[in-house]
Amino acid sequence: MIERMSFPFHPFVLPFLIGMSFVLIYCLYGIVKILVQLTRDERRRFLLSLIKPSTAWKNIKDIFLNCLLHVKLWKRNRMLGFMHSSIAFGWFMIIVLGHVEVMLFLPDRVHLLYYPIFFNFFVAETESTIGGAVLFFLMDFFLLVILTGIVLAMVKRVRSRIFGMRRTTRASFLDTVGLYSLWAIFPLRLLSESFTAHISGGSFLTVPMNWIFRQFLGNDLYYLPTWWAYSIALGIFMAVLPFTRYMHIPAEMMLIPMRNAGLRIMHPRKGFARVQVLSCPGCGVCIDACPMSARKENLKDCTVYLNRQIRRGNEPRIEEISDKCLLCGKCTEVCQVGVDGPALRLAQRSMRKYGINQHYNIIDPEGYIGALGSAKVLYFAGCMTHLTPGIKKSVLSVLDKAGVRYSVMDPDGGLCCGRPMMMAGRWEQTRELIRLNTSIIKASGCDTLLLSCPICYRIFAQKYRLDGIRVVHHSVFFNELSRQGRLAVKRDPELRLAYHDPCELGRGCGIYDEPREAVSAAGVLVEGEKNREESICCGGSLGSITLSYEKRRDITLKSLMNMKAGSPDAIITACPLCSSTFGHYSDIPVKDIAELLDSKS
Amino acid sequence: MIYQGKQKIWSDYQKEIPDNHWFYVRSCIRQSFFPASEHYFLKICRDLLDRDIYESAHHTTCGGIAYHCDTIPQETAMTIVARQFALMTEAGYENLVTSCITSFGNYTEILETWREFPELEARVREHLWKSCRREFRKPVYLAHASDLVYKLRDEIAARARFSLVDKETGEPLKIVEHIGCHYSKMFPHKGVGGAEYPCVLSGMAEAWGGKVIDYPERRHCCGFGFRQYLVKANRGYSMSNTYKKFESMEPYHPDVIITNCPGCPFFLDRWQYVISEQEGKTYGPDGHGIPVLTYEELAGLVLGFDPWDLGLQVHQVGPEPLLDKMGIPYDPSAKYNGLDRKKLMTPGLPAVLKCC
Amino acid sequence: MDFGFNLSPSSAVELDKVDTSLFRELCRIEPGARTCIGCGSCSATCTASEHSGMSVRKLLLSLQRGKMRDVEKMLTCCMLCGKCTMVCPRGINTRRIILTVCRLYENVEGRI
Amino acid sequence: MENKDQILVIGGGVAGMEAARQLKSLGFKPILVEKGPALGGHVASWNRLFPDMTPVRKVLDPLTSSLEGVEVLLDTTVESVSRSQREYTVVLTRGRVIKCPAIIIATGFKLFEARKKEEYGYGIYDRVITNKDLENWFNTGEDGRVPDRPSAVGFVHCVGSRDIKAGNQQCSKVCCITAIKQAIEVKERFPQAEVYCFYMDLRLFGKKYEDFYINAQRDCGIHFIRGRVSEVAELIDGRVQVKAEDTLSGRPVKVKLDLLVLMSGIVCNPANNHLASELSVPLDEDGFLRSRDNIFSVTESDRPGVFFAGTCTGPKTIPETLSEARGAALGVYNYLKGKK
Repeated sequence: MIERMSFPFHPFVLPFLIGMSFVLIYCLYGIVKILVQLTRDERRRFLLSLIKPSTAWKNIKDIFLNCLLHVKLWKRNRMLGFMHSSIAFGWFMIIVLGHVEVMLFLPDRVHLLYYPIFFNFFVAETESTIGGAVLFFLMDFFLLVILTGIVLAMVKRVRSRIFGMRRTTRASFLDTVGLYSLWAIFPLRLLSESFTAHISGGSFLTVPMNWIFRQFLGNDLYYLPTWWAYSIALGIFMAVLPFTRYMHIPAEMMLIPMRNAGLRIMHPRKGFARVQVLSCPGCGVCIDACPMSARKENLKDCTVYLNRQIRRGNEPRIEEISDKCLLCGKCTEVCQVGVDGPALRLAQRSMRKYGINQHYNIIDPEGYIGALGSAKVLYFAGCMTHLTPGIKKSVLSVLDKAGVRYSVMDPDGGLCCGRPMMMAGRWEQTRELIRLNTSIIKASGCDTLLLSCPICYRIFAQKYRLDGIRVVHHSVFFNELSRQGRLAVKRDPELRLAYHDPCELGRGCGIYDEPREAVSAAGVLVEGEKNREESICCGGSLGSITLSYEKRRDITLKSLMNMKAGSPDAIITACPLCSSTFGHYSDIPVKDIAELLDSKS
Repeated sequence: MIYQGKQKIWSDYQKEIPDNHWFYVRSCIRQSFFPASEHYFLKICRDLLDRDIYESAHHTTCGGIAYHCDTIPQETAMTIVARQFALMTEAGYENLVTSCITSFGNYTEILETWREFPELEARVREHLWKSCRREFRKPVYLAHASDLVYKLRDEIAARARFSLVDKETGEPLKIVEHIGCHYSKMFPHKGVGGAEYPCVLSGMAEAWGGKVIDYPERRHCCGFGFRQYLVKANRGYSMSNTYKKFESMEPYHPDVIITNCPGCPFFLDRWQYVISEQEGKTYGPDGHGIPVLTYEELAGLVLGFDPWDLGLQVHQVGPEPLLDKMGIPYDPSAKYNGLDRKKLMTPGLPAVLKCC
Repeated sequence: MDFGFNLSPSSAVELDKVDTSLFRELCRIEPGARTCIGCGSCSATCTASEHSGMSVRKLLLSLQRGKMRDVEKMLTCCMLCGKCTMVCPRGINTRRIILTVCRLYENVEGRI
Repeated sequence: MENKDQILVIGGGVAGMEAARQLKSLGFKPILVEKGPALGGHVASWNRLFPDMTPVRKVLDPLTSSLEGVEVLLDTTVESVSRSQREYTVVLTRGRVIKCPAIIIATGFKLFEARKKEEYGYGIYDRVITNKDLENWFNTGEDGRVPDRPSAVGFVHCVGSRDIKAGNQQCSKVCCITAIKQAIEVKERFPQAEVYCFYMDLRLFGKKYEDFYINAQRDCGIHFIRGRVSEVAELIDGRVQVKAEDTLSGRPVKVKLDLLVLMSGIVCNPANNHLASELSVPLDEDGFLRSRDNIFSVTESDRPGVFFAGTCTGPKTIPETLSEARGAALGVYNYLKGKK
């Protein structure tokens, strides 16, 4: 191997150099800015996590699996996974191999940024070494891998359904520029390397192409422009990257360690929120996943558009998107980057200024405490269960049948768990309600707090500090009673029951198996077409502030359709709100798990 | 405002008022509020128009005030009224004319109640017999004294020396008529012109040359309301009603208010003073109030009686601007003279309300 | 001069004088606010009604009658639980109304 | 002329017209008697009809044209009726005598005379009109009482309906929806005007009526105030001031209006009294003619061969009236078929 140039520079590398430097400086600045925006505590936690071996290892593993191999995408759709990982991993490998080449053959040129990229321009092969052949082969191989990915990407632009996507985002102008420059990079590299293959060497792809080109192209004058073009394509891509969806490439590498460090979104726009927004690749997987997409007018209200509007600073649209969302969490579940759409929206909602701020100090906890018994199980029915007295009655009946002694915390209503206020982004009010309820619960002397509403359950389980009091959802509790034999459930082998995962219980709290087990004890469990993590919101969610009743109808119908995939005799759910929302439109019975178990025991 | 529309309604509510031979019952409170009014009613009817009107020294209150203050039951009021009827029967009259609107309403209500519940009438007859050994016949015609003056309005107009016209401009005076609530609100067909657009006073005003103005709160009570005034804590409420009426009539710049009820002229008159003290507000021109007269006083003025003989000096709001407009001569120095033509004393003047 | 009594203010609401700008703004944002038929379901089911007399029906009416203080008072205990939204026969998005009113009060002078 | 095919239809409103039309197509010879100078009754003085804003012409034109060949006697009333074994002999004004085996009474209703509600000042205040006046204004654009640019317009529901003191206990059935229709129309013509509807109850029972109501509330921003207007007074500038109680907030309300529309209700037609005594058919306490029963035989009287159609038996909507007219015609057919 010898250097072709006496001086290791040629002006054509300038576009790349400029673009690359810009991106590096931009990202560096961005990282510093975000670190500054974090609170002191967060920053400390984040930096410590980077050097802590366990999280550091997890960071590397996650980045490798997610950013390069796109493991989550593979699980979603193999074509989609292959397309993304071929480009990302292939490109990564080409860069790595380029550096290996430089380090192997010209270690003193390692400091030149452009050398690994344009290696074949600067270095000519004079003798065939086994190392060179293997490297050249690998280079051509990964280039081929990338090109396959690019071809797939082009197909996806016209036929997204092949990739399991009904709808994709519409690219902005800069996104298009980025996209086309990205597409151009690799064919141009192929061309450049092919044209110079007879000088610099090549492998199975570049050598035959070189031979073909040389058949009708007489001299070597043409190869310099292609290297220019290759560099320019790279330069453009780098230069526009910060302003396009491709910003997700560097941002995701920040997101993963920050998430692993346990950071939460504290500010609607700054710090971790900023990283989340920038990490959105704009792929649009969330559009199909979003239950609101049942109505065409809502197609632009899913997380990908929220991120886009936040980047553009379009406040009216940010507010509209934030307030419309049902907060079902499905977009986060399907997002391969893991952008937390609901949390991002809650943060936006928390920005609002109100002229009337609720205070609950006039509510006297003593009135509730005085009415409590001494039972160890304390049942909190919650607002929604009070609206579905059938569920409340069944819960109490099951408890009686199982011989569980209990007292009811809110026999006549009047108390809210705080989750609705939290979903409106009103932390101060939420904290007040938590304080109020906590004082009552602690005074009760109970050891178990039983909830029949997932909305309540989620906040009690995740936000309350109850010092050892077990917080349990009735589906889990009743399943235990059934397994322990305290509740004798008669199974009807003819009865087909579809279990609907309430958003707050499933995606919200990760409870999928216990309710299914309980349902199976009473009948034959059938699944909806989408289930568990991917179940579809019933449409009744308190998460949405602006969706009106009539506009939720299509969402409910779509969710119902999903539940009926297995031709069930009844739909079973574990949430009073789901139950009554479905109840308005369903033509088959909709029951709460408590009602089911009560009727079968 | 479509005047023909009103005329159509008036024609629906006409009332038969006999021309002559009346048994007159006085009002309890008018004799102290505006003592000349009843005197001049009798004087005009008897002396000027030559009518037979009889009154008995034995008649008492009708019980209306006590009844409306919830201090006596209706049956008691009925027995009192039955006694008046007995006096009338004993005097050989069958037409009853009352000076007081509340009495008129009370009598009307009682007669209507007896018509619906004859057993009640029988019981009252029994009560009356037991208590004072009297018997009675119900009056054939019941009228309020203003009904009678309405009936005689043209005869009075024919004898009028002055008319309700601004001497300077020749324009008719703008007159607010205020009808006592108990006149026709309970039984619209018992009042001349009904309850919505009564024409008992407006008929007089128009016959004597004035122009009646129709202001939004014309139906509203003067604010007396019996209990509302008599309990001191409620007096603010009583005055607020009057205030509401004045606020409503203010844009029309009325020259005079005429009334046919004992309480109304008193409250419409006196509250103008209280409002002026509390709110600094007066409703007449240049800090004056709006004079409030009874229909008898107005008839007396039109017929040319001396304003001080008619007792206009006992009004809080000075009548002088009205007298000036009508061109009625008066002697300012004689205003506070007694019947013996000697000066009684001069009252202190209010701070805000101008009273000449 | 003190007479021991005073004029009492009229309790009548003059519809053409009441400032309903906040209500109109609310209706611009959530037109459903106009469709209340005063059935009272929201008040009957309200979790906060026993604490602060909260009622979406009264809230909407009070805004139209200029009773701004009443609105403020009843809203102080709302927990946004959404029962009113669930029971409303006209499908009015009451939670949005509540949040919107709370926000619009930012511009109301002299609030508590 | 064969007397047995001749059927007398009394009243030339939509009920009578439809009944005559149906009788004609059933093979009878209807004779339509109308006291006024033209057919169409009250409907003819209207402009558009709820709930689809149908122009009146669209209802009356087909009815009129289908009456071709039917003998129509205008400016004619019934003087006396006598009944022999087989037929009725009806003496009409202008000396005409008709013998017929059956009669359909379609004498309709009378609009409550708004003047009787003295406190509303109809006929006295310059800016108070009735629903009928407003429809006339929609048709002709001529009414001095309707101002050019009103800023506030009020509607008073139940004027003379559900009012024992006005002599009518019954609900007129159509005024609520008519008020809403007219309120929407007024709002369309005067978008700047605030429109207030004062109601006791809103009785919107028919198909699409509730949609109309929601439309009026949400899209037109019409204010519905539950409370009956207690009194109306004229202000110095000629506008009227209306007082009512807003019963939902328990407070008295006042509003100054440029135009007040009184929703005069449907009351019984006094012409029924004469007809009822001539035919010996009884009247109900409300003054309307009494049907055999109020469920199964609404269009039948107690007298053989005498049938009712439309609002002569009580307040009804136009589609109900038309259905009854058809029912009455069919009743005549079945009655005479049975006799043959």
